[in-house]
Amino acid sequence: MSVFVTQLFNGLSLGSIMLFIAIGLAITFGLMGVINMAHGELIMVGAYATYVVQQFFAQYAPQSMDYYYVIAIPVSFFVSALLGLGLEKSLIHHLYHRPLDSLLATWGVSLILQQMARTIFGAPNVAVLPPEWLDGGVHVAGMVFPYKRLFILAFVAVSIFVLYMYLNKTAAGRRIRAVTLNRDMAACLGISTQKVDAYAFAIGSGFAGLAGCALTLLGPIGPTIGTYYIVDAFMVVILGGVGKVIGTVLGAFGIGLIGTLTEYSTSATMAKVITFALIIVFLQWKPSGLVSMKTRSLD
Amino acid sequence: MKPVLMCCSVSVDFDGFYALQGADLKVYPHEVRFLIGPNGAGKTTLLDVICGKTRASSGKVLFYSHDITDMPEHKIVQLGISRKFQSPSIFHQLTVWENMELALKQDRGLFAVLRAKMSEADRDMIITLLQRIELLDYADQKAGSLSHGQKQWLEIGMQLIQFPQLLLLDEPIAGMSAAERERTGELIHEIARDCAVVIVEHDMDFVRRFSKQVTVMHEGKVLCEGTMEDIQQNEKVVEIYLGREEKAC
Amino acid sequence: ASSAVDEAKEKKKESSTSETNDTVKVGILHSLSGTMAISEVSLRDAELMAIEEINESGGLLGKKIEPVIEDGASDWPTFAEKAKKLLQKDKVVTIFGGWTSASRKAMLPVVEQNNGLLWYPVQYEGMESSPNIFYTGATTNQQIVPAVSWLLQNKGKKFFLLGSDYVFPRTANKIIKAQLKAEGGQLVGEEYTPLGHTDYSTIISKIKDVKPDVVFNTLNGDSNVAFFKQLKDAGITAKDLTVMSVSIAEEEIRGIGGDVLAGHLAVWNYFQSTDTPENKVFVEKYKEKYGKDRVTDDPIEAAYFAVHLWAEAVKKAGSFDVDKVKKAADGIEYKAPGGTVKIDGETQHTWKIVRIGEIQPDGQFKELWNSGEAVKPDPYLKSYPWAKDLMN
Amino acid sequence: MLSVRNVTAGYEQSVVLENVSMDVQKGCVTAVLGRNGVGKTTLMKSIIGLIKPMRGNIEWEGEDITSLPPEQRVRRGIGYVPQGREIFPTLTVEENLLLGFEALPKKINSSHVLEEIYELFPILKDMLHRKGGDLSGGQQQQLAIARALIGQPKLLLLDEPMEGIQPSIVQLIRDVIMKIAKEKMVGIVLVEHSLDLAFSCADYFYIFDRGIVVAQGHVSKTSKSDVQQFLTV
Amino acid sequence: MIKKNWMYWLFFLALFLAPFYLTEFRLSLLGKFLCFAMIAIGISLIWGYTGILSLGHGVYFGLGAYCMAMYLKLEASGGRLPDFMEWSGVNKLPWFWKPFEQPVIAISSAIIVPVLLAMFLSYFTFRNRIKGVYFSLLSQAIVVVFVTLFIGKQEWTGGTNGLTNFSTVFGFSLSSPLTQIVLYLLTVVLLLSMFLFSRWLTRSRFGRVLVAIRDSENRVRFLGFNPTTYKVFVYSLSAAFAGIAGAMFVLQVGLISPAMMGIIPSIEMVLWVAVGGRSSLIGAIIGAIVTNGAKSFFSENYPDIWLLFLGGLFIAVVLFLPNGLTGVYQSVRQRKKQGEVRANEASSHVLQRVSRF
Ligand SMILES: Nc1ncnc2c1ncn2[C@@H]1O[C@H](COP(=O)(O)OP(=O)(O)OP(=O)(O)O)[C@@H](O)[C@H]1O
Ligand SMILES: Nc1ncnc2c1ncn2[C@@H]1O[C@H](COP(=O)(O)OP(=O)(O)OP(=O)(O)O)[C@@H](O)[C@H]1O
Ligand SMILES: NC(N)=O
Ligand SMILES: [Mg+2]
Ligand SMILES: [Mg+2]
Repeated sequence: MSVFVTQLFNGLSLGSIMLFIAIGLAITFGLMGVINMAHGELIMVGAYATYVVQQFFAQYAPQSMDYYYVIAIPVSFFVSALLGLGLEKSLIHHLYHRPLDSLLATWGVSLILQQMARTIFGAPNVAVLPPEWLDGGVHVAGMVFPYKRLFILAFVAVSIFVLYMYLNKTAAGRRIRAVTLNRDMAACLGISTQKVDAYAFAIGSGFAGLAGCALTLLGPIGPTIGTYYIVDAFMVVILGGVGKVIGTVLGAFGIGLIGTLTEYSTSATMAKVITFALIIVFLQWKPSGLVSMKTRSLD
Repeated sequence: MKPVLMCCSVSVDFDGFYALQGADLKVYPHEVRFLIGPNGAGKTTLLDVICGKTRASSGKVLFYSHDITDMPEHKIVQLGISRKFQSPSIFHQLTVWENMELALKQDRGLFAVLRAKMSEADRDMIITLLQRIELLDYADQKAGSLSHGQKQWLEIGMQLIQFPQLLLLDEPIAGMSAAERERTGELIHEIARDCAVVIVEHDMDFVRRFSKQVTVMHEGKVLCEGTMEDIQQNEKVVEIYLGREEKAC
Repeated sequence: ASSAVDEAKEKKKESSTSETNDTVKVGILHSLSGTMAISEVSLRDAELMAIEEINESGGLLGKKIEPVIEDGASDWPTFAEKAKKLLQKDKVVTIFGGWTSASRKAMLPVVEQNNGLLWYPVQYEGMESSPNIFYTGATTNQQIVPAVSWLLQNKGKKFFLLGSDYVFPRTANKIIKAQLKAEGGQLVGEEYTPLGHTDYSTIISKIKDVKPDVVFNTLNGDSNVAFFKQLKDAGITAKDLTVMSVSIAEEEIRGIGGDVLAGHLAVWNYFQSTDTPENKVFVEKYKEKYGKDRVTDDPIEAAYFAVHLWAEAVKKAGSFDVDKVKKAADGIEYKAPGGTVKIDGETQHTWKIVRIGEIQPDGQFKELWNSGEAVKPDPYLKSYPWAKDLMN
Repeated sequence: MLSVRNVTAGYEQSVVLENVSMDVQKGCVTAVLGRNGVGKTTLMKSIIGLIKPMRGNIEWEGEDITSLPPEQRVRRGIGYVPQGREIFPTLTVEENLLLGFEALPKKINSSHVLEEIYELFPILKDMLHRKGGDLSGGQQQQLAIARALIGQPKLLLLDEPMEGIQPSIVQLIRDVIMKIAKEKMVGIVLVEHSLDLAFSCADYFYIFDRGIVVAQGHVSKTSKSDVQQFLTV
Repeated sequence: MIKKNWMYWLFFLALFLAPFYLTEFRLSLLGKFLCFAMIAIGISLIWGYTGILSLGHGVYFGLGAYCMAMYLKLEASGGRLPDFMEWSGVNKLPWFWKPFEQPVIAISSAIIVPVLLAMFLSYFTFRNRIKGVYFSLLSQAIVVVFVTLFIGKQEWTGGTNGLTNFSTVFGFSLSSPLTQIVLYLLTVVLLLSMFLFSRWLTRSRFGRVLVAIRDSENRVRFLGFNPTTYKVFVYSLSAAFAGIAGAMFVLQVGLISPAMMGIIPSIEMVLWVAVGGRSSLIGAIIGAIVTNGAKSFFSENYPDIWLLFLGGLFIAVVLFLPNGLTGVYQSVRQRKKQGEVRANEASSHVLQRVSRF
């Protein structure tokens, strides 16, 4: 029983991480259609931003060291968002009518960002020490639920909620969806497409930054961490169904639960194989993901 | 006479919304059948079901003696049912000529196409048809750069060159100017010498001019059938569809 | 085509060898980009420092050493390509390079076919002894085998083996299992995770289930960060469970955080804290050159002294010629920062002292045990009876 | 209020409009006639700003708007119903309609405006939560017109607005067009193939052939048959 | 026609003559790039012409390579168990390794195995109408499955190390320059045949069906073609090319490991084609050579920061050469043609006469 509960929790926890790394992509790729291969590097930037904030506190405010993380959250969002904004303005902006080219260009961006991280912070990993108030966990009947994982679950839940409301219940969200569906027509209704594109991409990038900040609690921070998460992030979005935030949530937790449950009874390697094989089989059955957005138009 | 096409109480359910609720339709050889009805009556959906784009949730579609209700789209086309869509659907990246070439009546299997060569007869055929749809000058242009009306014509041309046995036309003259409408109407009747045609159209002048039998659809069902004169007298049709002015004409 | 061959040969002769009158080229081939860069960049730094030292003291055989640096890019065919380039195009007299076993395996046929020389500075899984490679990292009997014995004596019998899914951990664990059987240990679990795996919650659950005395950790690279962070979150500290690692050195600790690792163990041949006069100088120099916050560790040291060992061999041979250097290398000794090392001519491995250390919160090791004197390398574990059946 | 001055425009590979001039008056319905492919849609796109003219300029209420992007023109009071509807297929009907408000500076009385629209097109009210792309052709066309009307434009560009609409609603829309032109003093440019229809509601007309204006005049002073000659080959 | 094509022939002639003017090392690099070019042709066929973006061609390349490598490994082991099996605790050659003692079987499997996998996967995937990015990412999932399995099954595949350390092929020493030159020339011949075959395909009616599928698969269906058959065929063909490329790669580079069938190489394959110009076969070849050449060049000369250059190259191509390298050539030609047309138009420009009523 406790094994099952623990694994369920582990699955949810893994799902929440999956969701975190995929939220930003759900916007930039799912909604905007940009195959953003630099998404992982935007996560990396968020993680390094967290590291820098920590170093800053260690240097100038060691007495309030414990609260560096509170500052790091918005900082990592804005640093990545700003970078995303710059990217959109200088590069992506030219590519909306050539979606596949964004693959090539953002791949180039990811190479450059990796190398820049290596040049600025050095090739080896850097350490971010999680704040002390996140140490430990809730003990229930011999099981431990680490605060960090609970925190990430809550963090991602809030993020998703905010994002969902923003996209579906506000005029700004509606504008984003309209522009991504038909740029010309949106302009003909009085929407400033350039502005909308820019802030949508910035928001997506910002969420990647947040993911980076969250990941510092659990994993490594180095120039190549983006490469670990990029495939998973795309899988989550695809499995959920492109363009639907709800789908992304389901996809993330689906992958998380399947991953941990199979890993417990097999091995990490087999779990990975089975999870991905299941994704392939699943898509045969639902060719456009869990939550699809089909319309009757011919294509 | 045996009907070419028979739809027997076809229903289509889109997540609880019934776009068709038991529609029946019989089309006979060499017939030009007009399908009219209010927006949303289910005309396009009915054509979709016939050509396999949408699957009927109940009912049956027979083409001669073939049950085509669940047949894959390309097989239905190979049987001889050809469809023009409501918005022009041609291959934008191919030239006008290449669009016609693909539409040629031919064995459409992989290996046949690998070996395919353009015969003199095929070439002449395409030229004749292009002339007829006034696109010969545009033969080497990408179809994507045609105007709306020209795309409509090209698509009609692509149906003709297939020599279908049943031709489904969804608003073929939308966006055409008066002269072209006239020509289209004549063309359709010429075609009808070899095949049956089902046309959806909202232009009453056109319907009046070229129709014999008209079927009126409403809320997913066939409301009535008859000549245009009969139908114009039907109060219900006037109310839901024609409006007062059209009746007056 | 045969004339083309002649011509190609002709060209090979024509293009001047790398030995000009006053310089001699050596190749440095590590991953400067990609996932392995986190470890390998420091090796390049150490090797460059050694070369500089030699050049400052007048060079070798009257010539300055000119390093040619290439990026293996964490990609094995690239290692093969660059090794070929170094040997054929640059005509380097030797190469220092590699980290992962896969990169070594990729370079091996290249150096053998071109009769080149490769110095490989990282601990590895043994079972190899190429005539064209010198191994300055530990083989299994200089790291894993003594660590297992020590653990059995000091920590307990129940072992949980955790490793990355590739050749080094799998081979290492095979050896460990044989040794456990022979020395009375007990295997309670064995798990492998793909390289770059970052979620260890399930594995930690499994560890909790079987309650081992020791986790023998052969994870490589970034996975360690995730494993240790998450182990701590799950409420397991070094007091509850000892983790013995073979791929975590000072450099890796820096990227995980000493606090997270404090109390856990690692086995190496060298620690930055190793107390020898040579090491004092070495660490000081390294920090001065590359930054105060940099650390030294075992592979860095092995890369560093590899250059010096080669230089000694060249001096002894009086030539840069590969065959002559190889012959001269047998028995060469060097006072390395971690103690005197010596080349074993038969296997071309290095005699090294084995050390077990406990990680301190400041990221340094406290040595708990050492082998006293240098251990003779035995890549095929021929001197261990229990290892006889290992190969089949 | 709108004047197109000597505009030459086209696509990457081809020039479609050559030296076209045209004026649109407040409260007038201006019909644009011509056979297929003569450049009517291209003209509309140039006015709304989707195509940048190669030469010539476009003035709106005395201001040169030639280099403004579409959204700026829309916010200055130009509304557009494109040929082919261009509904946002995965947005609901309601969301499609709400996007009509983007043209306005602030949402004033949005519910009141919407009520008016629903009165005009009752079918839309029934389908508020259906996806725009699932509507039938005629329903989409009505949605597109409604969406443009919500923006309360001072100039309305209609590119074959009656395509695919059932006769009774065609009559209704025609009446609406005439009503808003006369009552709200909106200028309307109507591209239409049916001469009857165009002449039944337009005040002024332009006839195009191969990218140039070949005829123009007041509807009231012209007989249909005179015009007909330009439309047949 | 000849005038238009002389550049192709010159290009291939230059490739044939490369052994005369390149050093042994450069020649081996070029040989490797030409293997990549074979993959690129296949990707151009499916992506450029048919609109199927596969991010998983590393798998087909890898399978072809492994089939060849198994033979080479067995030959190098001279009847003994391959070394990695020994230290992985295998004591008998697994049954599926046995057939690879026969060169004929090994060579034919290098084509058949990738093709069978491609056919199997693509048949279901395309029949179920998985399209666009869904297909792209599904192909990536396949890569993950295969790479993870190949790494995990170390005792059968050599794990991360892959298969390496070969000595001879059909008894000829792999390291001898003569063998290398023969292998190189064989690569050029194969590449040329693939190029000519693909060119013939794309210029025939078959090619037009492919473009039509790219344009709109559903419309193709309503013209009576079954797109699934066409897509499966062209996809499997590209898998065959990749498999052959893998076999030739192993022969020349002497190494195959799972890393080379992974996600990153698979994406890189697409990038080569994009750089060269995706709907041009010769562009694909040039893209593969140029991109890899640039990679080698930059990393040899700037080992520390070569990624900046490579990244910059990709961005520059996208921003300034939307149709890739060959796009430049094409657009220059087109502009020339258009200039002529426009001049004609201008001269026949009629005076405008507006009738006013
Ligand atoms: N995929 C779908 N999902 C939901 N509703 C749909 C779908 N397809 C069609 N409908 C609805 O079914 C009804 C019938 O549509 P259909 O397109 O057949 O009408 P139509 O008779 O062709 O109308 P029009 O004359 O306007 O083209 C419409 O109300 C439409 O909104
Ligand atoms: N995107 C495009 N690229 C290139 N040429 C185009 C493009 N769209 C239209 N054309 C060309 O421009 C010319 C005019 O097209 P336009 O759409 O303006 O005609 P139209 O008068 O609106 O015709 P219709 O009544 O058929 O809608 C046509 O000859 C067409 O071939
Ligand atoms: N040799 C190693 N550590 O891979
Ligand atoms: Mg319809
Ligand atoms: Mg038009």
